[in-house]
Amino acid sequence: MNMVIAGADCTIDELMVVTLARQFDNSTRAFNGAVSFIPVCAYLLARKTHAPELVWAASSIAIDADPACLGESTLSDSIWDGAVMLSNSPFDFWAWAQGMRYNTFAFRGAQIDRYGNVNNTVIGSYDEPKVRLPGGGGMADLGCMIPDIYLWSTTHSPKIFVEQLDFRSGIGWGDGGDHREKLGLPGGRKLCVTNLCVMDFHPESRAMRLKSLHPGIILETVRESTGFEVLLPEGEVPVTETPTEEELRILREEVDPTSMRLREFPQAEN
Amino acid sequence: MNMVIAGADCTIDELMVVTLARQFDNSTRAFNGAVSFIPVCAYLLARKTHAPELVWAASSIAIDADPACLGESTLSDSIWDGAVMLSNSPFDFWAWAQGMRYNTFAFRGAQIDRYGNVNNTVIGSYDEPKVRLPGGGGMADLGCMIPDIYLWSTTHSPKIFVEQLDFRSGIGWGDGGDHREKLGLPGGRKLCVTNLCVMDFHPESRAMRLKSLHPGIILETVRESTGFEVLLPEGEVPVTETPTEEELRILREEVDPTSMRLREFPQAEN
Amino acid sequence: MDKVLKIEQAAALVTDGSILALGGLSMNSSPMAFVRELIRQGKKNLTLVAIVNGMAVDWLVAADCVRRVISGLVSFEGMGLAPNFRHAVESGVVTLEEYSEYLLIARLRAAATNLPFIPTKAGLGTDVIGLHPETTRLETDPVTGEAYVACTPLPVDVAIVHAHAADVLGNVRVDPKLLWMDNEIVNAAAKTIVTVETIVPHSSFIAEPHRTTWPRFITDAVAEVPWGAYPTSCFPKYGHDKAFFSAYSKAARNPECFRTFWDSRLAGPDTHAAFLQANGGAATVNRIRRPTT
Amino acid sequence: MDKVLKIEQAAALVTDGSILALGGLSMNSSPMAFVRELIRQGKKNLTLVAIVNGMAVDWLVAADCVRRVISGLVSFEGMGLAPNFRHAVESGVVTLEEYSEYLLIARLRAAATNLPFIPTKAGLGTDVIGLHPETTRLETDPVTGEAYVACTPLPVDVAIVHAHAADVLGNVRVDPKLLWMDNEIVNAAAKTIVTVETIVPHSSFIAEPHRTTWPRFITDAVAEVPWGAYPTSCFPKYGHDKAFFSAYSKAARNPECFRTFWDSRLAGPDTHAAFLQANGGAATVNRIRRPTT
Repeated sequence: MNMVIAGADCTIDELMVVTLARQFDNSTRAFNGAVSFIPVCAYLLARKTHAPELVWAASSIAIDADPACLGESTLSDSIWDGAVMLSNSPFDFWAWAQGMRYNTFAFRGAQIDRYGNVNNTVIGSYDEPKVRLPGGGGMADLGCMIPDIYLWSTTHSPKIFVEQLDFRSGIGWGDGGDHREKLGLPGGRKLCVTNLCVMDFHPESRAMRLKSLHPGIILETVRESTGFEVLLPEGEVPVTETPTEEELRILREEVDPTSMRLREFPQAEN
Repeated sequence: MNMVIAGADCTIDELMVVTLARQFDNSTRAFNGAVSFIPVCAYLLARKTHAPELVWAASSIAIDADPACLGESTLSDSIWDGAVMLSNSPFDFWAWAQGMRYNTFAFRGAQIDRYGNVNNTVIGSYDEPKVRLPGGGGMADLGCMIPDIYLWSTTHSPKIFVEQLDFRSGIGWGDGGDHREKLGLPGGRKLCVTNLCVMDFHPESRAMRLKSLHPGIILETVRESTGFEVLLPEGEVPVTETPTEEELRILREEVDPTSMRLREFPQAEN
Repeated sequence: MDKVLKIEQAAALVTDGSILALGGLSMNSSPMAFVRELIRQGKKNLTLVAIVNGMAVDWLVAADCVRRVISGLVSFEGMGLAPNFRHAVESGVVTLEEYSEYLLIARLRAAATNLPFIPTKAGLGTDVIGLHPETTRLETDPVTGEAYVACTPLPVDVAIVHAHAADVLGNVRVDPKLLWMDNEIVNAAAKTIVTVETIVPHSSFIAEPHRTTWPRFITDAVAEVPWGAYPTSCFPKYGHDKAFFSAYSKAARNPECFRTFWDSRLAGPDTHAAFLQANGGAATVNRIRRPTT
Repeated sequence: MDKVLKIEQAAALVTDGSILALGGLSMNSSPMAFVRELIRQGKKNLTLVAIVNGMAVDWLVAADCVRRVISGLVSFEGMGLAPNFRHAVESGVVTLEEYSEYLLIARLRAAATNLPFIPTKAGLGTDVIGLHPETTRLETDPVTGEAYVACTPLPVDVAIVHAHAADVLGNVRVDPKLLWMDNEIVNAAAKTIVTVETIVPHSSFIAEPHRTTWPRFITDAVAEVPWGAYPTSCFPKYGHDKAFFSAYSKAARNPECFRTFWDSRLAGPDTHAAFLQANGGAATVNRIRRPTT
């Protein structure tokens, strides 16, 4: 289990879930891919608190699923209980993704750059990789189709937040500025939530910008943990708002009582 | 009811159905559209005689349907009984048509030209039509996708078999010769069965060519009933082979006991 | 959010001049009760998208609700031409923007998937693609040299479809499954209104989630109208009413007869139930009801 | 025509050097029994098309059956990388032709529909489309100026999918419905071989024709293999076997351990039943079986 954050009465996984959940509202129509416990918890939490009409398609398949607890894979039927529709992957899902009937998705990445572009393909050169990663899967697709995309990382480090991706598997704000617009792509990255802080994107340059520091985290730590220069907001950097008791209760008791979300944190490996 | 053909012990509708049915074999994978009693009877008859593995999708939907008798529409559920699959129109059907999983279809047309092109759109000019016909529907599509297409007409006349279509709703052999090939289209028209004769297409010019005359029909009648010059086969023109007793029995008793196929003949209107 | 409306309220969502796509195919599953309500509300200048249709288009044209029809085929199949549609196009009162069936599907898919075009070989070598060279553009693949038709997006303001069951949230089931091309218009449409044979409890969707056709976020409004596709069919519950089609076609041969038919049996009755009653009521329902197997 | 074969006979239809597309997605519904039989028959130089996969690709690569993998993602999800696949690609023993998920779907659809390409916006602005500029070609729509990716056909020799039920004619039902992308590979393939949990009477298809997934003319051969997707899942009958994935990953860390694991628990057993037995038999089956609701 993650350490309790001083002054917040919650652990970092809980803070991340709650922070993400507060981004969503009744117009959110989300789905999830593999190993996505943090966003899955956030969708469920939002639905059980302030956004009862939020749409979540478990594994991109099981719409309005309401599992009693999460299973060990977010891409399997272990989270489909209570669904109102089992939708077809190629026809329903891809038509709705392209038509922006789904509008919200969340990505992790082995590498993330300042514009929120992501790499999950190779570390090192493509032809002679140091590590052959799983591959981008739908990253290249969904980054071009879904308008509201969130990033998260449970291990904010210079190895992940890099100056230059080894491979761009999925587009965020591309080369920054109006690059997405020029390509005719909708929306763009909204927010990046890590174990240290919350970052948004500068409205013009589209470069990552610190939005708030998690309780107890200092700016220097974020700087040292990030391979590129993080923009700062005007004025003092706020502290990330902490969860309410009610949010924590629902997350712990109703959304993820078996704490599957901890699987995304290194110390939780078993 | 149609008049019995002298020396054939059958009526013209029966001769047409049987002639068409004999074109099909176990590799035939067919479907049908609206007002297609003659080909529907032919598919069923072929399946019940020499081609038990023939595939027929009733209304393009109900695969391997085995109705006890035909209904009044060939584009409705009245002919779907006994189907092994109800397939989806846009996803299943159009994917299979484009992929040539279906290989056989049959067209009528308000006008047909020497290359087997068809018109079901307008009589007269397009912008100020004499008669606004229903429209081509899938004619323009299927003519480009399905390799083996048959034509039929229950009223062989110069109004239907015309020198020049008022509108080309569906392509047969196009402008003749290698026109289809140049367009990258598979197959082409195979045969045209009318109430007077059977015609195929010259292997090079792709113009319509008399193949056989129905019993009692003379060449002059076909010539007078056709708005373009019909090519003749080498040697004497054969007489269309007449149905066997078994074929007639199965057609009359099992395929279409209520004689819905007569709806395609003018005298059967009610 | 409860999305259930009375059919009068649902029809009121359609504004004059809209691009309206009608579900169903030929004599099957058209949203006829909704169409009748549009007529009663006197809608004007509609553009109809109807891939393969007949009676619904003919009604709306007869009621002078329509400026333009985008379609691949309008007829009563073996029962003849759609009389009002035919005359309105012949006389130029209504503009027909004509495609083939698949060219229309491709245009709808381009709209549904935010693409500049969808390619197809449909229509090559025919006069159909020449009718609208800007929306069905003849192109050549630069690598293979193959000809294709680039079909541009056909956006739809409102799709109207008839289905079997919905819950109050707008989850919809076509029973036993979707056969026709309603998905194509729904995916291309900004709004979707669904009429259903019956509203069922939400729990029945959770019990059989694999049978749901459209989830609530596709649906903008739901109206319950039993026998709502009449006089077209609603497989497997009922077939189309051949007697209605015949009587309608016969009446259309004479303007006076048609006016009487229209008032007494079509546009006059003030509810769908009254409309059914005016067309034979229980006897008609029993005639068209399919045997349950 | 009776299309039922023993799995050994069905696997024998796959010739060395074929382009083979594998059904399922990630840890769901892969035709694992069939894959195991391919390994036992020592197939060589296969090209695998696997949109999103893990264990099936890793087995075939480990057995040296594979020359090329065409895929969007190969992993064991949260359980880590697919070890043999990773090493084979890193060392260059296997060529990876990599696309994104939708670029692959678009290439398969181009093959399935005989089109020179299918357009998409997927991949724009990424390094993925630059990997294969001939098969995912960057283009500009001449009218709107919009960028798109033209995905060329990806033909498949044989598609292998696992389903729930078939009759002897080759009609197939995925129960309760097809969720994954198997239709994409089946439509693109010259031949389709289906393994099923059970062969059922033809009459059961006639009784529920709306539940049929593929008709007989899509299917070239059917083999009955209960638990044939093990160790991947076959919803709703059973889940994937996490214990197998863990043990496999652990064994793969050491060549000797892996050889032992391979011989005793994977390629050694001479039937699928023996393979199940070697991996816990009834206890395993009871663990992965989903509760019926």
